[in-house]
Amino acid sequence: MSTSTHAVVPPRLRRSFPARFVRNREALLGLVVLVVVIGVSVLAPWLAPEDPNAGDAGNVLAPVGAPGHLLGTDDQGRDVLSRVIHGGRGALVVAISSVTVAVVVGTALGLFAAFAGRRTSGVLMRVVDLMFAFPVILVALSLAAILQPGAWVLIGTVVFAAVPYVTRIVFAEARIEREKDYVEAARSLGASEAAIVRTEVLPNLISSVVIYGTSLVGVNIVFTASLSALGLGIQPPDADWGRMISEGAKVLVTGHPGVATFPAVAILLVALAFNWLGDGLRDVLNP
Amino acid sequence: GSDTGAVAGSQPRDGGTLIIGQYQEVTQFDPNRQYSWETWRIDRNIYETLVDEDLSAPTGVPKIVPRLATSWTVSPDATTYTFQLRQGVKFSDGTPFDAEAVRFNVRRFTDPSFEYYDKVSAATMSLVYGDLASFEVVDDHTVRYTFKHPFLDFLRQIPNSGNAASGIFSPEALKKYGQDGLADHPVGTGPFVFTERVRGDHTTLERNPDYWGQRPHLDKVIFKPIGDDQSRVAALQTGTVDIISRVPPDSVSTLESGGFSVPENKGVPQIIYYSFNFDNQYLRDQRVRQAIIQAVDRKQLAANIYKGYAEAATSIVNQGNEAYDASAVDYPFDPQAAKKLLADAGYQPGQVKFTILSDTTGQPTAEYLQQSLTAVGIDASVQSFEWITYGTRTANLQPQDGLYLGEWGYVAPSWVKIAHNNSVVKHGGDAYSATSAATVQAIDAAAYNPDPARSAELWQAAAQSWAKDATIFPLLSFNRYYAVAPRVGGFVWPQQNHYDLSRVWVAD
Amino acid sequence: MVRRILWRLAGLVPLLFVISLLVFFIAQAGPADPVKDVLSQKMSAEQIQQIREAYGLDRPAWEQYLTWLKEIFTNGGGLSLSVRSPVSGIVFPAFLNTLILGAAATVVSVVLGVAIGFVSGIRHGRTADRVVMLFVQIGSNLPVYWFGLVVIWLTAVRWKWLPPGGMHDLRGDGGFGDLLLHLIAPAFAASLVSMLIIARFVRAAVIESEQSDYVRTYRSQGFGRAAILGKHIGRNILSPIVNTTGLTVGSVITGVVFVETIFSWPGIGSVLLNAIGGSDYPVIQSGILLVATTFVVVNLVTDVLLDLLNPRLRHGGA
Amino acid sequence: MTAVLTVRDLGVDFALPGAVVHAVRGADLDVGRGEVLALVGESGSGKSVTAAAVLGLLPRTARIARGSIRFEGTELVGLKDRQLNTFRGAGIGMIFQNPVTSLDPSFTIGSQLADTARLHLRVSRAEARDVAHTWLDRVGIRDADRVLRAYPHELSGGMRQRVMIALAGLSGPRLLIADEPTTALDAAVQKQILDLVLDLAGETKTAVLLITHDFGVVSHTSCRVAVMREGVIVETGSTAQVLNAPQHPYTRTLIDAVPEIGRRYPRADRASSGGKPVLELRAVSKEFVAGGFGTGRHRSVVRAVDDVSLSVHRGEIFGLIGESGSGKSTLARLAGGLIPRTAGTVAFDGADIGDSGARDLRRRFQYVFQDAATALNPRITAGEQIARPLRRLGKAASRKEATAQVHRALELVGLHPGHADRYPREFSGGQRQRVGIARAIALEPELLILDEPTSALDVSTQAAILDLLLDLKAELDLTYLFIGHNLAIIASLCDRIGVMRGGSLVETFPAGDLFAPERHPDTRALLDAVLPIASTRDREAS
Ligand SMILES: Nc1ncnc2c1ncn2[C@@H]1O[C@H](COP(=O)(O)OP(=O)(O)OP(=O)(O)O)[C@@H](O)[C@H]1O
Ligand SMILES: Nc1ncnc2c1ncn2[C@@H]1O[C@H](COP(=O)(O)OP(=O)(O)OP(=O)(O)O)[C@@H](O)[C@H]1O
Ligand SMILES: [Mg+2]
Ligand SMILES: [Mg+2]
Repeated sequence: MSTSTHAVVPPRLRRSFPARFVRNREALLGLVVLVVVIGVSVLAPWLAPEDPNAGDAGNVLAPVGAPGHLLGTDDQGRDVLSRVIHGGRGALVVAISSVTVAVVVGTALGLFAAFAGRRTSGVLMRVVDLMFAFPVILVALSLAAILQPGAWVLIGTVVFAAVPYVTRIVFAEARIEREKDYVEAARSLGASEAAIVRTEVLPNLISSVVIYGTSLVGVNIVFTASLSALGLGIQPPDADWGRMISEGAKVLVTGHPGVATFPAVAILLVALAFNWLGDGLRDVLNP
Repeated sequence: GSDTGAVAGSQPRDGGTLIIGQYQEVTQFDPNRQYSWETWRIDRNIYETLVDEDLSAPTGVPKIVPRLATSWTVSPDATTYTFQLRQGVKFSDGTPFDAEAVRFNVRRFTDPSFEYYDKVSAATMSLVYGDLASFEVVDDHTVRYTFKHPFLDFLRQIPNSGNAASGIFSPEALKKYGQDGLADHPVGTGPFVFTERVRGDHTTLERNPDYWGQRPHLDKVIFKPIGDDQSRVAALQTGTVDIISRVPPDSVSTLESGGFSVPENKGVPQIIYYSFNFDNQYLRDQRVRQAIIQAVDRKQLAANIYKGYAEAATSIVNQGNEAYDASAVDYPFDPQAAKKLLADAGYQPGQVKFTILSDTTGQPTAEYLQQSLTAVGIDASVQSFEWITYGTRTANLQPQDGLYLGEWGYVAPSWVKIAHNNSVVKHGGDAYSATSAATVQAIDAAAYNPDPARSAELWQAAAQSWAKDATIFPLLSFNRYYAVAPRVGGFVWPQQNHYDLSRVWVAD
Repeated sequence: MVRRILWRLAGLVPLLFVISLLVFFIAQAGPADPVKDVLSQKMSAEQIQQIREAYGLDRPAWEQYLTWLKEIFTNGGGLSLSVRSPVSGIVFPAFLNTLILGAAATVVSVVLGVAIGFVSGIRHGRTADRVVMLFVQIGSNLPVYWFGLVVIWLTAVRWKWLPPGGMHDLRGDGGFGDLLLHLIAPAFAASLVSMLIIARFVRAAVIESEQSDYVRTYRSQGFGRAAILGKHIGRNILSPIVNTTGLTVGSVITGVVFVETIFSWPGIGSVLLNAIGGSDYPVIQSGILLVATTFVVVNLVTDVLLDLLNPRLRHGGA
Repeated sequence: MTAVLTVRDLGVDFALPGAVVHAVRGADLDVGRGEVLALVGESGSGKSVTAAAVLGLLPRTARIARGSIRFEGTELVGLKDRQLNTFRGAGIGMIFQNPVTSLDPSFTIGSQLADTARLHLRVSRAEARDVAHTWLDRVGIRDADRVLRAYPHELSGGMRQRVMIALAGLSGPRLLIADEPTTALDAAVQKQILDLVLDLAGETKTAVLLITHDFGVVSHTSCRVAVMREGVIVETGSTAQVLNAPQHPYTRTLIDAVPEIGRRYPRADRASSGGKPVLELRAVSKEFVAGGFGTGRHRSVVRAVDDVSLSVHRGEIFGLIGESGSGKSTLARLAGGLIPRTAGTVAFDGADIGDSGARDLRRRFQYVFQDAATALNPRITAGEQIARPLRRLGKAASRKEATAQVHRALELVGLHPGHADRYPREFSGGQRQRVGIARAIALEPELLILDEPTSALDVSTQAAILDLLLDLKAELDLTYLFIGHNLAIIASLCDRIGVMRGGSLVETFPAGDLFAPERHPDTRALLDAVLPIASTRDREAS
């Protein structure tokens, strides 16, 4: 029926993802910060003024602004600035990759459980309860026994610890979505359950997933640092923000706050960037 | 060592509560089963030993003094010890302390036929009593220990060490509470009695009103574990606790400028050392081990990384040991020589590879070590653990592990034997030593020597002989350990790993 | 619904059984040897073997498991390997302390998180939103290690407002007020992460329901903003709040280990950590079982609440 | 006439990413005391937006670009929310177009009505409940007690709409804005509701702005009519004048398109009845369970569909009518196997739908849901929602092809390809409904189940859609199951008609026999309530 003539033609909208993204200042800011941080981390060997692991026992705990050491030195006489520049490499890789995996797996499990039959879903969610119940420390120790302590242990632990959370959040929301009419409509349009879950329901959950996922990144940089401190993760003397904080904590209140504070600020910045990116993405994905 | 006269001009007074912040949770108050310094520091207020050390002087190896025994005789061959027990002493549960009580104690860990024999205690106490040939009750107040070999160190061992110290418990208490129950209901003859333990939070002792000896000043002592170093310091600074152990070196100057006393003690029998893992292919070579020792400047480590709050240790015979000799050096710092040794051993720079295991407290040392080793072409990586996981990890060494940290130390010179057994023999290290037999001989000669005059000399010789093999790597000893609030008076840090609280007082 | 809840309750039994099995065998499969770890320094192999026998560690694993299971029911989990005192006496008090801290942290994170999320949701896009969110974001992403120490240093050492750690003042008689005072800093530190997550969820939910048609209906009826926010938006964001709160309880309980360390809180975290270090299986096993049970119960309660909150899910049918 | 509401030169813009939509571009309206002004016009012309603007309840993205809105002399444009609140409810009541989402899903109907009553009437809790009960009775809900305890999702579309009416009427507003208040109602209830509106206008001198597509409603209820198109009011006048002598050409096309009852739809040729049954329902029942432990309500069972047997033959248009809440939608959903049956069997083309093979059947029959608003996924653009099933069911081989087909489908239902980029909530009610239709017909199914597909459409668009349906049927030999309240359409379009009441199918008969004397009393009741356009009432504004 092309009978109706359109005197008022609806305007074309700029709805492509990049267009929306760029319009969103928050997301853009987050992205820029991240790109800068990642860029600095990647280029660390060229950017860092000193070898981050080269100590100078004759010049330990130099104050901020000491000649040759803009941010001072730590208790081994290593250049804090260089260590901060290098320290994000492991942290970022571990946090980002593990959170990504956890979010993807958790979302998949949550959606599956929400749409599976009651029995399957019951069993699956109980398995998730079970994962919940396991202290991460034990998980980390077991992993460290199987693998060697290092990045893989951290990634595995974070994934194990975060998956149940994501799963439960997604499950709870998906169960509500499941009852909505559009799901029935999609079913009537021949969508398989898998397609419904993936292409219809997921877009409606993405905001929760994004919020949760981006909240997790910062949290997990810190968390992995604590695991490293237990000797299960990144090993000294390699620079790592989290470790730098726990090591710098020794001198935090004894006149050398910088050693721990600069990496703390770096973590904070990354976490904030992810938060911004997450809030922004939520707006972009949820117009 | 030094003492605190922090409460300037104030006089000792009776009464009050002293709170001590400890760096780890105590294990259990069974004197035959406990195994940690912090536990012993509590235990020794509840349980007393036959002889004790005089802990009132801050310097010098503490003298052996009477405690539950009033006097004793040692046979000339140093195998038989006869103690005259103090009369009229009662355990805090009211039962009498006498020769039978001592026998009960000894049989618990030596006599498998005894009804109250305890395998765990036996295993723990074997360090001291492994060579016991017989124990006799001579009369109600006289007991006699006979050893298979001369055992000059026995008197020293009785009150010493965080392990296997011979505190006497009440036999009735053991009967009443059972083999496992004693730990939670400790009963001894000491100046303080146990009142409560809230696991993870604190242990409270109260003054023993019926104590046979001089009245302690304090009414109450509370021990509180605070694992985190910084939190422990903060607890002291805020007055939540009065004394803390294991002061982090970084906090020493802050505390001192805040009016706290951080006594210095250059004679405390404590040593930080690294053991070699002989399962590592490179470390079986004496030249590599020696190169490692020569690569590290222990003086600089102590002076710069530890800001002078530690002394370099160059022999396993630690400071504060009766046989200590400050001039004994295993191998001096010489990176060039180290490089050459490695080359002689046939290794290219970077070819020798291993892991250094450390607990987090020792991490600065490990990292310093790693740097120094890199400088001579050894590729070492560091793995550092929270102390709790560290224990598990080092009990299960992997072939790629190279060095692992140890912290121990003794007043008695037989420490050399303990250290050798524990770090070398047990791990099969003597198989990779050119002079193993000679070392064992030298150690045995010192251990079974009945002549006190020659003792130090023999032990030094044994240590030197052992050091040639470079089978252990002594590093340093700390000289700051406790910090004390100004309200505490009379606290003395003797040349020992523990202290005497009976003469300590607190201001209001 | 009743059937559903009963069904879930019945499901607890096999679940806890599986957990106990897993806990047991994972703990046992670890590389560590409890006897060797703790006592080995001075002992010969023979003595170690003796102790293993004394402790029953030489028996087959399944036998040990059955013994343990029996002990769980009879005396709360047997004796600790390292200190030979009843596991229940070690685990329960510590767990209770953790629960106290966990409950306080949960309350703090939920109250502050909801309040912050609400405020920033209704002021969406304005300065107040930005400021408040930045505040929680910064707070929650400061490493506990760093944050805890700074808090202790400022509030306890510098200003002397709060105690530097512990659960009560050892010099005082330890009343409830004293406990509260000691709770403030650790509860706040432990709540930060969850607070952020709750705040972000609430904020998103508020924004979404503010734009919904039913809110428009109520606005058209002249209901005040406060009434709409309080009743309708409040009610419709309850589900996400309950869900994240359920998760918070969990994450707070497992996550407080580090907070416990820094604030010297005598909780289950440090007990477990110590036990793991000493390979003290009975303690590890019973401790984890206890934590696991809590989780499972919290999750169950959360699920039931969620069902009750959503009229569509209530009658299980359709 | 004293104008209660005066709208002058109103302009409303929507800011969409990268573009501005001028939804209203200079509208003028006056509604006087006790007057019923009917606002009619093309779907998407800006009626709902105008209404929302009066109350200051535009979506976030919209803003009033220009013009003035005066209520009883007070300028409303530019007022703060708080100030507007003094007018809302008691001053101006509004019935929103979309009753499904306009009720809070988390509260019972009773609680929602009582809250409003307490706010405006300042009555006690118990009194409020009585008021709510009375109002449910007034809007023709028979089991008011159950409905008071029910949650919105447990009601049929028509019931929800009536709840909305009760909600708005409850507070006794001086101006009532009713946005298509009776679209989901059967003729009998519709008449009852409209009489209620007339009572309000007559007794309490309530001014009513009635937005509607149904000229029967217009002629029955209104004093004056305003016609809107593309954001402007093209014509205003007394009802008689506009209906009988329309001035604007658009008004004329509109009135020409009005279907009349009893007249066979001009292009609908009798289908060859007696073909093979495509859809066969045998003794189908459906029970819903509500309440029970933990819900605070007693457990109750609603038998929404009760032992219905029915067959639809290939090539026919089967009309399903019945009062609101009689189970039509539920029956339709059972027919497609979208919800589990309590009893009975459903077969499509001989194959049982309960079987696992049901998915293969999907491409062969399609749905247009009653509630366009909820049947569309809120997070996916309209175009994508149409394109997906196309690709999924193999109607389009490539993305490009799918896009082309989407554009064609949109144009078929009178939308523009440019609408493909929009999210569901950026459409008007009628536009959304058309997206739903486009989505279904783009698949060219064999059987199409249409649940009140044209309820939100203006008559000319509706006519165009019905034409389209007939064209498609002729072209592709389709079969329709058509659910509707508009008997004129049903009578003229369908081959056979089924009548439902209380979950049972009371009778089926050929469309031609609709007026036969042997019709069931229920059917008669529906027929009697049909509002004829001819009987233009002389209710000139005073
Ligand atoms: N949220 C929105 N965002 C963008 N455009 C919108 C939005 N809501 C409505 N529109 C557009 O504004 C115009 C007017 O919409 P309105 O809802 O007033 O139409 P209507 O006259 O009520 O139509 P109908 O009879 O179909 O309900 C339509 O073209 C519609 O596409
Ligand atoms: N999920 C549900 N839970 C409980 N009752 C329900 C549910 N869905 C529908 N009902 C009830 O079933 C009956 C039939 O509803 P249905 O939607 O089929 O009516 P309808 O004939 O389509 O009415 P309308 O013409 O108003 O759309 C109604 O009484 C309704 O309240
Ligand atoms: Mg409309
Ligand atoms: Mg219906």
